[in-house]
Amino acid sequence: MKKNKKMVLFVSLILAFALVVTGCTSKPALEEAAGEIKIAVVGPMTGDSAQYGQAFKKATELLAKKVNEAGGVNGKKIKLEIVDDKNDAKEATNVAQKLVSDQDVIGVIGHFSSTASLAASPIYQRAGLVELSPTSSHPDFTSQGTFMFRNVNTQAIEGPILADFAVKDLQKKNIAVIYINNDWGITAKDNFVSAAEALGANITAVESFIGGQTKDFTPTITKIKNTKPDLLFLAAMYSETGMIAQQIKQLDYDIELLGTSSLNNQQLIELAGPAVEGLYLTNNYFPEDPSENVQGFVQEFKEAYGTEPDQFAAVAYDSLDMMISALKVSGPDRAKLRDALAEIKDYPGVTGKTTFNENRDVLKDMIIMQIKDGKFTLFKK
Amino acid sequence: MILQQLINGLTLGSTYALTAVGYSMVFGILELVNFSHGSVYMVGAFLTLIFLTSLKLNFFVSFLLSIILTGLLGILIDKVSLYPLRRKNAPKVTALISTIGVSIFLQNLVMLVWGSETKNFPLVINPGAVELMGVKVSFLQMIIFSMCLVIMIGLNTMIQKTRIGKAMRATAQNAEAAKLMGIDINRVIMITFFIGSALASVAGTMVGMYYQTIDPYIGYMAGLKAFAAAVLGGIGVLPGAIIGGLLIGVIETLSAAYINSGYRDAIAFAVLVLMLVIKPSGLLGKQVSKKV
Amino acid sequence: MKLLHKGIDFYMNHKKLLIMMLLVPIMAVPFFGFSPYMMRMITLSGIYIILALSLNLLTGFTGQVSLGHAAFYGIGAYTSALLAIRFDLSFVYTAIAGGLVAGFFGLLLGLPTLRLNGTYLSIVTLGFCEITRLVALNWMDLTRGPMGLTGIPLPKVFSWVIDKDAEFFYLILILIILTWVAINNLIKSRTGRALISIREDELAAEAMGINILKYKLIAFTTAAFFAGIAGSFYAHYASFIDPQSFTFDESIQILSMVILGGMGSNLGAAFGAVILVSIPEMLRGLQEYRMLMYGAVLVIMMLMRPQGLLGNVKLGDILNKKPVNEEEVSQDA
Amino acid sequence: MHKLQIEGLTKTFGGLTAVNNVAMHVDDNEIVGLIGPNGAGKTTLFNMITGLYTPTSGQLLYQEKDITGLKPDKITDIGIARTFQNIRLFPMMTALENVMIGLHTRTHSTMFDSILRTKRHRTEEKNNIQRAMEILEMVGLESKQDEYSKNLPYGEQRKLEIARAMASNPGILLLDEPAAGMNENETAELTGFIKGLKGLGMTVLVIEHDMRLVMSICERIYVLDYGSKIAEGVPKEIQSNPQVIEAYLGKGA
Repeated sequence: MKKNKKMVLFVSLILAFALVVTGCTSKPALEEAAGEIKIAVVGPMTGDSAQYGQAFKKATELLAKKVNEAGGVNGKKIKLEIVDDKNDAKEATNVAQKLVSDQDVIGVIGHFSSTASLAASPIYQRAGLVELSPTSSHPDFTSQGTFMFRNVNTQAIEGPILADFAVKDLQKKNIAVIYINNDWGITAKDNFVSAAEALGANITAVESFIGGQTKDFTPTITKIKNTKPDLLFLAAMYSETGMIAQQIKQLDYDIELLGTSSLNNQQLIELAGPAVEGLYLTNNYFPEDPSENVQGFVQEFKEAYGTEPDQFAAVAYDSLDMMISALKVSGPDRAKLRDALAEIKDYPGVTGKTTFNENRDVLKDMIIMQIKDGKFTLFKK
Repeated sequence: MILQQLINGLTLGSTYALTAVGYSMVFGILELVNFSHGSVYMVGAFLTLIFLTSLKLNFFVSFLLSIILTGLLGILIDKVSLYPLRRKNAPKVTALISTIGVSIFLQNLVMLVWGSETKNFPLVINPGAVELMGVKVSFLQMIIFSMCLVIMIGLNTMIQKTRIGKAMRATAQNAEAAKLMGIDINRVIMITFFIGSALASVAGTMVGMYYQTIDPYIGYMAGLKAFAAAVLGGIGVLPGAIIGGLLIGVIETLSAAYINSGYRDAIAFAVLVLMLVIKPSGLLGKQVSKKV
Repeated sequence: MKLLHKGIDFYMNHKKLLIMMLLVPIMAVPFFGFSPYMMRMITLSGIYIILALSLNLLTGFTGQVSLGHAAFYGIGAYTSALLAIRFDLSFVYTAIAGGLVAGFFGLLLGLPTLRLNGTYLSIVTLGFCEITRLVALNWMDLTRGPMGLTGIPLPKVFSWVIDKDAEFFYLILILIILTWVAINNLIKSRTGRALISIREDELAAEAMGINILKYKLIAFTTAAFFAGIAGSFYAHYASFIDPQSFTFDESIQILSMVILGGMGSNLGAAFGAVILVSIPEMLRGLQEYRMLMYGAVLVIMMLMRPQGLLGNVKLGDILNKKPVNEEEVSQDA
Repeated sequence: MHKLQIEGLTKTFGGLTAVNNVAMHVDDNEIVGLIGPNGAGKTTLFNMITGLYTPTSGQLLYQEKDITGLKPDKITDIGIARTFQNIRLFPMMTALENVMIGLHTRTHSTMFDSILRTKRHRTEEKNNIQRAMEILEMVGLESKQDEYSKNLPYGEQRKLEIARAMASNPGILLLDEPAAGMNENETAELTGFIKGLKGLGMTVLVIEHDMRLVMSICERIYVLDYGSKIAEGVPKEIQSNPQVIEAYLGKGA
């Protein structure tokens, strides 16, 4: 009999737990009457990419608070729903289904990786809900449907800029490549390699690694060293770039490094310090930019969280701000929001002037930066 | 290049071996596949780092504190998530799932407390290097490698010679009989967990220092590889864990260097599977004959 | 009390009828007005029910702990996705092909198992799972690697294209029933008894004339076959698959379902699947605390019922007709 | 022709010789005993006959067919079934299911028959249950058919193990210390039961320490000591054989 009691206890515990949790999550729906506009911010809040999702969260919450304090959008408050997709395709589709089912959700900022964004896109498209990804640069993403927007240059744009800089400005002829084996890394590598080869560069080695899994890069570096390149192009996130740079140094190898805008993060310098000294990267957001909106954003962010906002925070901030300015025109209506968003021209964001083209892609000006004396410094506009 | 790659492989292998030794020991005594070991390893590395950077303690003090705290964490994990199951005589897979739960919990706890971004692990030991026949070998590599050997020999001596070691062996062979002989099984298990986890902290710290970076997810692959290394060498056999670790490290490095860097883990696992098919109880494991 | 006894007797005597009656409300699920999100969760649970049922055959009934079930799930998914994309085949064929290819790999993985036991078997299945994922990740020409396969067509059952939530629901329901009946029939037969006897005492089973290799291979192949079918459904349902969906974590998830439900209980495996699909969804509101809670819940569940929800419990036993002694519920897997 | 014939059978483990050049035979419908002090190699001999161990050298013939080195399941199929010294039932299977496992080699429905519930499966299953119940009745366990075997008392577990072995309809039944752990009443009952098996036309080879049981049921007895055969003969001869007495009681007794 004692056992039965335990079983009953167990089942009721689960039920109670479920109730509490569902109770928690459904509460906001009750407040709906107050005239709120619900926008979902989706990204990896847990898992090995959680720092990027957290950047989304911090930046958008900061902006929502500011907008609400200033009276909201046409008198309505912005209500953010922060959702975790673990940067996993399956979770992303679950989240998308959940969000499209909630009629109060007017727009979605997310997802983080192209994989997640791509997986979720058919669901948003079918439901007619805007999916504005601050970071998905896979060329196929926005061609999934008319409700897909992105606020980042595709690799088709960034790759040639980088190749041009490497071959023409730095005068490098022999280039090796290390890329992260995900959809972003592959497109970044492909675009860079084809542009560089077209400019007459010789690609000496192309090596991949698996994000979150590979921690030891010594065999790859040793192999590359043997092909004698004079520049190493890294299509990687800042954390792995830090590791690669450290290990290059440890192997006593001296080579110039070039990376993408994904490296624009103070963390990289904290992580690898002298090992990334001299690294070149493209960028469209520069915290030291003296312009008013950038400094305003950086100040607010520092006050709220005590750290400098990185590329991911900046681009998420811009994305939400663009959505809000579109909402001012369209009102809380999913389809109208899409149309208003598509109309946005020359929006003055902290990540540069932004216009959506007919494919709902953006073309942002890119600058070249270099890490010098432990700081990101402007190298070429 | 092959020599340099071998050195790379041996170093990578010794990081696996370092983790695998503790793993193998816990398994040897409890016959428990402890999936939380990887997370404990990660926690160990984080603790050292936090003492070192946030509390600005001396490296050796930080290291020692981390070893002790991580050891205690091991005991806590056992008391909370495994002891109740042992008492109920639950099937072993239940314990396996329980340790997976602990692993997920620890990983996310660390992420919540210290953030999920990759962190710099300062280089406290001067990383000089010597050059032999055109191959660079850093002192750090040598320290890691000798650490492996010292720990293995130390543990082996302890298990063979000391009283607690004998109690451990008795428990490993037959817990019931050991209990009847007056051995305090729970104490033995507690000490086993303490040592195993403390070693995980040593491994985590050394590996963190070698790569100069750590993040809350380093335990995942390290745990799997340590598991693989321990099994390859013959689980429960300490020298086996070292050989298994080194072998996996070298195979992985050579596959990355000469075959395809994308397939490096796949090849390492394929070799593991193949070796187990040929020698089912691991390289140094004893073939257990059927008891009738 | 007496009434309860009678109730249980009634259940035991009319089990089939009652299960049929239970099917009626389940059949009516699409008419309950659930949101598309709920329907998605229900359908996903359905996929995991098939996965848990199939792993239960291998782990729960035959006692072979596999950490690589996601590999078969993935192989099934990739096989049918490729067949559907390249040859536009009907779901009937892609599902069978997915099952057969997965079954073939199950057979291959099963071969070394005669010589391997316990932990050694687990690490081989784990290795197999990792190898499968890494091949899917690197074999760009076939799988498009990390880009995944997009645009997998909706499932067609002959000329009927399935595109509504309700239709997906009925399709997965049919697959669950087929899997359940097949596995249940298999278990309650000469073959099934042989499988269980291997779990109970491999040596005694061999001495009683059971060809261990043959029956382990049957278990591996059948389990892989049904996992492949689940993968096939998932590919068509999600219309996008990538190697990240079939990781070692996924294997662990499926194994947890079987253990949580209670090894060797089909109903338990189904419950385990539903619970472990629902919990992360219910916890979604916790944002970054979600996985922390999930880990804790996993441990608590194991501690509270080490033998699983329905493990080693026959409904007739519940009213201490035949008390199952907790101390005795030890069978090493 | 002997039913089971063993010639020069030897098994060594490392440097240790567990069974040394043993020759023996069992004839049809005979009850033969195998005795010897602990560690004499009796169970090792059983393990070789049933295929669990491969002999280091020597030959095993069953009905003049060479069965040396065959796999255990093959040997059961051919007609040799056994019980274990330390009962090895299937604990989480019912008594009936345990006996039905014994029927495994005598039935033939495949996994497809089971999944599709073909006629072959259904008729075979019906016959199986009937046959298994008959066997349970023979050992007096018919009322315990639905009990998990682990919940049965010790004596009944022993009986169930014999029933399971009998279910495979063996040409020869090997019993490894069937009376171990039984009280006097149970042993007496067992003695009667084994005698009854002879009446059913069965052939039995039994290892047993209970001398009273051995002497009362066995027609012939083999004695092993330190792996070697030291005596054979009818019970009377064995009882008076000085070598046997020495082996059991030690030198100088």
